[in-house]
Amino acid sequence: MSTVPVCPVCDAEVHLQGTTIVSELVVCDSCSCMLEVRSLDPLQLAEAPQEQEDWGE
Amino acid sequence: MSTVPVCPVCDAEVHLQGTTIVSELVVCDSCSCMLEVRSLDPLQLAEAPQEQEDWGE
Amino acid sequence: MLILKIGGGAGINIEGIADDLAGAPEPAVIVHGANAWRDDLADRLGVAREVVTSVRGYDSVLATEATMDVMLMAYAGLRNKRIVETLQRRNVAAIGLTGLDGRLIRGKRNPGIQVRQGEKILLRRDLSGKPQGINVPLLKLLMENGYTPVLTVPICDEQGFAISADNDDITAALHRELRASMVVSLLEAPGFLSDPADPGSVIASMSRADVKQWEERSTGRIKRKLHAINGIMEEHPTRVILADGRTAHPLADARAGRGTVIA
Amino acid sequence: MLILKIGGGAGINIEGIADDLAGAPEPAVIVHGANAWRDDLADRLGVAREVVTSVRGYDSVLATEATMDVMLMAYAGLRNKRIVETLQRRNVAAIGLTGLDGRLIRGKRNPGIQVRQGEKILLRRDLSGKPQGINVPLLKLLMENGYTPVLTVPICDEQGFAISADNDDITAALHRELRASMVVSLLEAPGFLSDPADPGSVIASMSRADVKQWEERSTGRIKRKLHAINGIMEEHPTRVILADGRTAHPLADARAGRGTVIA
Repeated sequence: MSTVPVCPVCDAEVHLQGTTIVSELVVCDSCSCMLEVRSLDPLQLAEAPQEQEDWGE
Repeated sequence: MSTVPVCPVCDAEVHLQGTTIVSELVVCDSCSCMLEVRSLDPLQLAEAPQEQEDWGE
Repeated sequence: MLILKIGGGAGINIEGIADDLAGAPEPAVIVHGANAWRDDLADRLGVAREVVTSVRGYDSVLATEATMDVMLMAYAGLRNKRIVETLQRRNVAAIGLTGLDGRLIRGKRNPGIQVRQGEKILLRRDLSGKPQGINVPLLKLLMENGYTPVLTVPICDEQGFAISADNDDITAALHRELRASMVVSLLEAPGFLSDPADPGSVIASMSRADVKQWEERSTGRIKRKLHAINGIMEEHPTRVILADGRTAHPLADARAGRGTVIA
Repeated sequence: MLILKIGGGAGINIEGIADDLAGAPEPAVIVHGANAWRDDLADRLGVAREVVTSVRGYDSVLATEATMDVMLMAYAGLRNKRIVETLQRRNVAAIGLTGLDGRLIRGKRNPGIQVRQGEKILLRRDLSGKPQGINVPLLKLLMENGYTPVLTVPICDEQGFAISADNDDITAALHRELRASMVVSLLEAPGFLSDPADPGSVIASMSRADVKQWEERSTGRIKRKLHAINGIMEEHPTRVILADGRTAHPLADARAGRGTVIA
């Protein structure tokens, strides 16, 4: 990963392990927002949606 | 077959062979109408619908 | 106006329901399920159901493209049109529609389920959502012209995609905007059972407070059903009847209060 | 007003057609087939097709309860709703309906096919018929309120039963009562081919007399299609275009006269 990924919420650098996969949820160390790995190539991070009451289906 | 079947069009007696089956088309000997064997027990005869142009499907 | 929810089990007596509607016609919107037909079709086609367990321990069947195709065939195709046929055979002017048609039922896509995989947590998105709004003008247009809408999933998400939704949530969303004088839900049970294993444990009537208590004590599907009923009762209280959809005259029985009456 | 018939082959470019409709909206009624989806589903479910040969030598696939269920799932469920979804994704207010819904397309049950069995002749009845009338008020109600009806089989027989019918006959019946300014039929071919085996043999334009001659010279499905077009041209002449449904912009091409123009 050439460029260092930044948090879409607070712009701080986000340190991802080499084993990161798409759909993975990671926490931004600086603002502790939950981030979703939308794609790896190109690397795209997005704030994870707020979880709502989860009923199971 | 206890009662002798009659033609629904001209009321003449209709002579069916023992091998008659449901859906079979038979011709009334007296009025030569095409009759459909709707059921065997009870025996029901009906005038067969007029065939319309037949396209195959 | 009546909202009639018909369960998706194979034991439901649709002919009896149609006889009752034809016998005592009233403006009505029908919502129906088809889970029995879906499961049979998925088995016959070999379409696997992927169940995921959320980090909070709830199991969900993921709505994928493949399961959506099965849903379209079983709900919108087979069951919807056979119900319309059964009604048309009795001269009830039924018109079968999904929530996608004319954006009748607009919904919001679920945000995804957080699932543990090894020490990672993944967000599993799928094609399911919650109903948010009803195209009331279209429903009224049809009903004012004598038609009985027969509705089923899928519903329509913000971008016009077909998504699945829960029929109890759909029923509540319909009531919220149509303000039905009565909501009847026909099940494969004699009504609400205090002990789900004992068909004799039907609760004949429940107040709004009772429903709240039962929701807290229940789990899974029943909890969800009671949650939707609570939503109905909180916003626009009406007469809600849970009755047996397998009897000779399910709707007549429900109209006569045989089952669980919530008012 | 446009009547747009979309063929049931898998090669049809439904996204391109939807782009064209969204790009240049006009009041339209869509009729679509789904034979490719039906055949695939019948194979996967192991539903056999019973072909009978009439005493006059024509082959027909019998429409049985089992094949009707497959038709409901493939046409009214899967294909109809995926076409509605594709249109809704482009903000075309599509509403998917069969001829059964609201008795949109009323038909008469075929009298049955006379079939030789040994030295007997049997009358084989099935669930097929000919369209006889359209519920024009319902179609107009929807179109005047901005909706685009997306229609498919089954149609509705005299007693309210679901029966199958030929889409070319349905298109002709729709035109008879709606008097479309243009009828476009999108096929898996560049237009009408003088030699079915040669895609280069597209006839660019045909007069009404040409169509009659070609009907007499053709056999099977093509003869049937031309027979329906002749019916259209005899009763309410209009502009009929047979065009390729597989190109990038099938409807735009047809509107521009690329294909076979019959006028």
